[in-house]
Amino acid sequence: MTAPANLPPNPDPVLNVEITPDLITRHGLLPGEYEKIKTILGREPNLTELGIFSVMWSEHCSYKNSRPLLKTFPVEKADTSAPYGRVLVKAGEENAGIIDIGDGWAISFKIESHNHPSAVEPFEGAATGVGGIIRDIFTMGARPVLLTNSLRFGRLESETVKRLFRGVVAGISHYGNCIGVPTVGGDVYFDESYDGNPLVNALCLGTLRHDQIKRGAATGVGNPVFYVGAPTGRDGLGGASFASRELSEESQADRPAVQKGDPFMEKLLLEACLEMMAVPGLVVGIQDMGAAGLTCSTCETASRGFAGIEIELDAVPQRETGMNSYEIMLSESQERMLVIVKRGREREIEEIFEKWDLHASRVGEVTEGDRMVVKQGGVTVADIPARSLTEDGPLYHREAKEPAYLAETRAWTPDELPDLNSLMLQDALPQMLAHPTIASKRWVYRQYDHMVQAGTVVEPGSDAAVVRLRLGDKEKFVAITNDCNGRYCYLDPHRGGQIAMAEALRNLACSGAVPLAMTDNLNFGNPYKPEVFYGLRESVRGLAEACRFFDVPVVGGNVSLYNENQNGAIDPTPVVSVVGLIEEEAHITRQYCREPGESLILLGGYPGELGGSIYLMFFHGLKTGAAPAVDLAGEKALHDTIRAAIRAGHVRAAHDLSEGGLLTAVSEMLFGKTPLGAKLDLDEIPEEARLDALLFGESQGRALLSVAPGAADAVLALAKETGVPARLIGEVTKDAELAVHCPERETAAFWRVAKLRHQWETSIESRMTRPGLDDDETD
Amino acid sequence: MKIAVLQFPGSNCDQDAFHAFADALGLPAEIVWHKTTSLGGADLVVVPGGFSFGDYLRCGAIARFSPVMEALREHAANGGRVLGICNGFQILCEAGLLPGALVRNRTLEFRCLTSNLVVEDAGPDWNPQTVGQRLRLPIAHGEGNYRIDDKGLAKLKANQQILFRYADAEGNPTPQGNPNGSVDNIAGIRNEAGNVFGMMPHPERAVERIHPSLDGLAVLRALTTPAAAGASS
Amino acid sequence: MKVTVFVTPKKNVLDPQGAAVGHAMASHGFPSLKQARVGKTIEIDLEAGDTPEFRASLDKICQELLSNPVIEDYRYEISEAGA
Amino acid sequence: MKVTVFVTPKKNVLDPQGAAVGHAMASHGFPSLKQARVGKTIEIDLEAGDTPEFRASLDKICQELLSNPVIEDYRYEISEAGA
Ligand SMILES: Nc1ncnc2c1ncn2[C@@H]1O[C@H](COP(=O)(O)OP(=O)(O)O)[C@@H](O)[C@H]1O
Ligand SMILES: [Mg+2]
Repeated sequence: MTAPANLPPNPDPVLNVEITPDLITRHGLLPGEYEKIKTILGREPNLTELGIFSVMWSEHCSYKNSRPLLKTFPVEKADTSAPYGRVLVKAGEENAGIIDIGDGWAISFKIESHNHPSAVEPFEGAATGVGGIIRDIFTMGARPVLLTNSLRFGRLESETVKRLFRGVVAGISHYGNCIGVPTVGGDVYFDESYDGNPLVNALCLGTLRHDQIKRGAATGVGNPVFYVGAPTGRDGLGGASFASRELSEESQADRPAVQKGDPFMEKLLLEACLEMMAVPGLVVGIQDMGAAGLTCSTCETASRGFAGIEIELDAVPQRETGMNSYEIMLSESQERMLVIVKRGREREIEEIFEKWDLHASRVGEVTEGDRMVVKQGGVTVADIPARSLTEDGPLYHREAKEPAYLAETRAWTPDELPDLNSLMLQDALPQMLAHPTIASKRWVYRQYDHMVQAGTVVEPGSDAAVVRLRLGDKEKFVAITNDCNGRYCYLDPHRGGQIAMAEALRNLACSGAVPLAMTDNLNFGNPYKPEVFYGLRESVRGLAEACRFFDVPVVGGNVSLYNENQNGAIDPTPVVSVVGLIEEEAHITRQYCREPGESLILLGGYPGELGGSIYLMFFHGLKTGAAPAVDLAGEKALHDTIRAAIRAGHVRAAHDLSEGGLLTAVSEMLFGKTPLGAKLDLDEIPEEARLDALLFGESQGRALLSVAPGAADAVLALAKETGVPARLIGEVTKDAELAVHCPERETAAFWRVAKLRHQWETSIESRMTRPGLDDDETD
Repeated sequence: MKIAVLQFPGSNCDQDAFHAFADALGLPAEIVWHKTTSLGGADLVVVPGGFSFGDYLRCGAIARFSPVMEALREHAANGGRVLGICNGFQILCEAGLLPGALVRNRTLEFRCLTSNLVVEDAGPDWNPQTVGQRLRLPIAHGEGNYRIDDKGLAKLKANQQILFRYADAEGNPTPQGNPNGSVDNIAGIRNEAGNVFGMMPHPERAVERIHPSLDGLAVLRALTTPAAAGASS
Repeated sequence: MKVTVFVTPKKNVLDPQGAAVGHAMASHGFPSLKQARVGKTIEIDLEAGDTPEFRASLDKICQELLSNPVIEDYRYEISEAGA
Repeated sequence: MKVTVFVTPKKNVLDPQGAAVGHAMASHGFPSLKQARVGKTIEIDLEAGDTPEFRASLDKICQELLSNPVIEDYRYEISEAGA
């Protein structure tokens, strides 16, 4: 190759090696991609440049295998007449999307995965995941006000799984608690498919005024570029570990593949950045350094600003000595930001950072043209058109193939299985409640400070968390929920995607909220496997359809692929998180029954499906059947009915039916502060229905309302109007017993609620408590 | 009564405390940065919760050397009131303004929940509720396990320095009701002179209708009621 | 010069971390374990001579910052070489 | 027998605690401080002989329980007398 304008030799001789096919492969680049790099540069890249291209064109940054699918998501709200909910910053435009919530205020939120780092080092992996997503939010100018997380682990019987679970929860708790952002919710599932492949998805939401929105764009030639936050070390070079091994005399042992977080540093950075951004006109652009750190932040800001950028690595604060350009550009050290400041106002930012005992280092400036130029000791070590890194990355339409097992699982029927009788039922409920996926997650969330900032209205444990936002002299209430049942997606990724959205919206409706927008985290296996890609494609199709149908725009998200090991890929897990607004404080609704005499109304009827249920898995060891059917219009009617009943003042408690079905849901409604019981009379059940499916099946589109004494008729009438099947199935009692009576099946059972609650509440903590630390609890 | 809420790097309950005093109690309050050396004539100085200096080394160990601590000592020495909440309690213990120390929770895990407390007889200025009555206040800490030697404990009792103790659902200070392993279920204390208060529970998280209880109001009111004559000498 | 400060929980002070480690070790097959206690080390590199004044200031900082005398003891080792 | 295990952050791993302590010491009048790093000690009293098998099991527990090999190094000292 002729190499016009070749760059001078790198100051570090180890970087001046010939780029061999082997090196290219080990950077995860295909031969065709390498050719494209050469065309872009008009010469061979040097090793630093190769590293830069490899991270920017990785799946993580370029979404090369998933972008065509992501483009199918609606990114705007179709209904423009709504008083709030307009998308102010769209998915993909910036580090996080922004949604109008009225009165000049907005929220920014996004979810991000840290699956692979958490598998290697659960504590630090999860902690830095939280740190990373918080930065994505405050870089937009928003003050972070809540965190949630979606976690998936293997079977809790395994010691390895326990170690991962304990480490991940401790890591999240460590980071969130210290930085002072409440962790108000999340979800945790345990399933074999996550053995060895834990998922850790963290979400942050922040608030800001419309006029405080900041962009990650480098504009204004001559404006200085500042580096703020923690110094750069050789953290996270594990992704390019070959380089660590070959390019340094220092031993591999000194090169941690995991990043370590410092929530204290991030708290200072957060406060300093918000203080700086509040000064009018001072900050031109700002971007956090996440994965691909300095590389990503420099080329992305330049690309968004249609400008060039030049930085000098000698000015970059460094924690270690002798770092070369490759290492500095690819380091994933945490708690760092890049800020473009208005020229002539350097002193102002320096003073703010000094107040917080931090340094703001001027590392470069915005330049004319389109090039990202990196120098070290004055020597140019990389010179690349910035937009080629962000816009010209490869794009692949992967092959999809329906997995063979689907034909079999879809065709399955429960006919061979014995149905429940009274005796079996008696044992089944407490066991269901003790299943780790259903059991109380108290062991998890009591380790999270979920009350700091003093705005948590509905604490973890209910269908959705509700947080009061303090907005100047105004208050607003947001509800948030994370959902995704990987088992449904395994059995039918398209339905699974739809269900994830439907369930999230059902949770919001039960809390009294109107949905605003969603963020998703697509966790899948290797996309080069057609069966895996099929799952990804179909899940996204289901999600996108549901988003359109419900008119809930996608404001951002994250894709995590290659979640697999020698035993195969994880179940497709497109985690969704939807945020809703509750217009009046009086409409905030919890899932706990409040007093004897309330009527229990089942909305959505008894479809009686058993496929994909926990019951089937738990009692029969079967992960099979058709995933529950989805009727989007029926769902919408259900949500509207729930909200209407809440607004009319009839509803004391509302709870959606999901994992574990009807009896699980009723039990959970009795686990509030006041000891209560319930009497269920399940007459009029369909003749052909199986009892197991009726009581524990996971048909969608259903919810339970506990309505004020005397309000049952009004609610039934309301449901009749909206066309949602509704039945009065029981009553809340003073006696703390749950009694179920199915006269037509000659089946009856009853349980002490305290016993059920004990099973449910202590299941996870009894597995996780370490000997010698006798557990003592209040509350 | 003027309130100063100190702010250290890593404080994260400073705004909550500010709002509790300013909005819920309607008192004049301001946030005071730790590098300041004056308390601006405050009557009550609040050392808020959080993770001052990241809680590195030991909780509160580094904060006690901040410039503002000199002024705080002087304020306390002159009989001015001081309230340390959570990390603030840890800072006051580290600074020697309160006896004892706070170590890792017995379970080694962070605990966030609404705890039951019983109000102890701690002298004439301490009247958030009738002695023996129960309060429900949030706690959120990893190192709230109060430790003091036997002599010190005897002294706390003799001088009525214990403010509240953790209790079970029935209101008894049992081991089951103890979330962190504190000696004698101690959740809050005051100094011998009666003007410096420290507590692990967060009264500022229990002052609004949306909070788990409103019991924080009684606690904060008790602390902002002018001291009875002689109590703070 | 290198100074290593060792901070350990006082004998009669509860050491929840030590207790947990002890239990975990026992259940890991250290049957004859009598006790485990968890302490801290602070390793400091500095340029200073090992003079009596230096030791006095070191003691001071150990008492005021590096340990909490209410619950902890300290001792230190001074060596010439760096790490 | 008494075993003391010393666990320290790996050389190039971020040690925010050490940095914070160094900062506090410096502002407290340790002007020539170059670096501070914070580690852990685990002191164990047990009844066992210092055999090769014992050392093997000690190494194992150090790697699996007492330290996190991803980010920490360990070493130990064995002495006959109790604390
Ligand atoms: N699954 C998804 N759905 C919608 N948008 C997505 C998804 N995954 C990523 N995005 C968007 O693509 C952009 C780039 O994402 P990402 O690389 O994760 O951001 P960051 O650089 O902050 O880590 C973001 O705006 C993100 O919201
Ligand atoms: Mg980002």
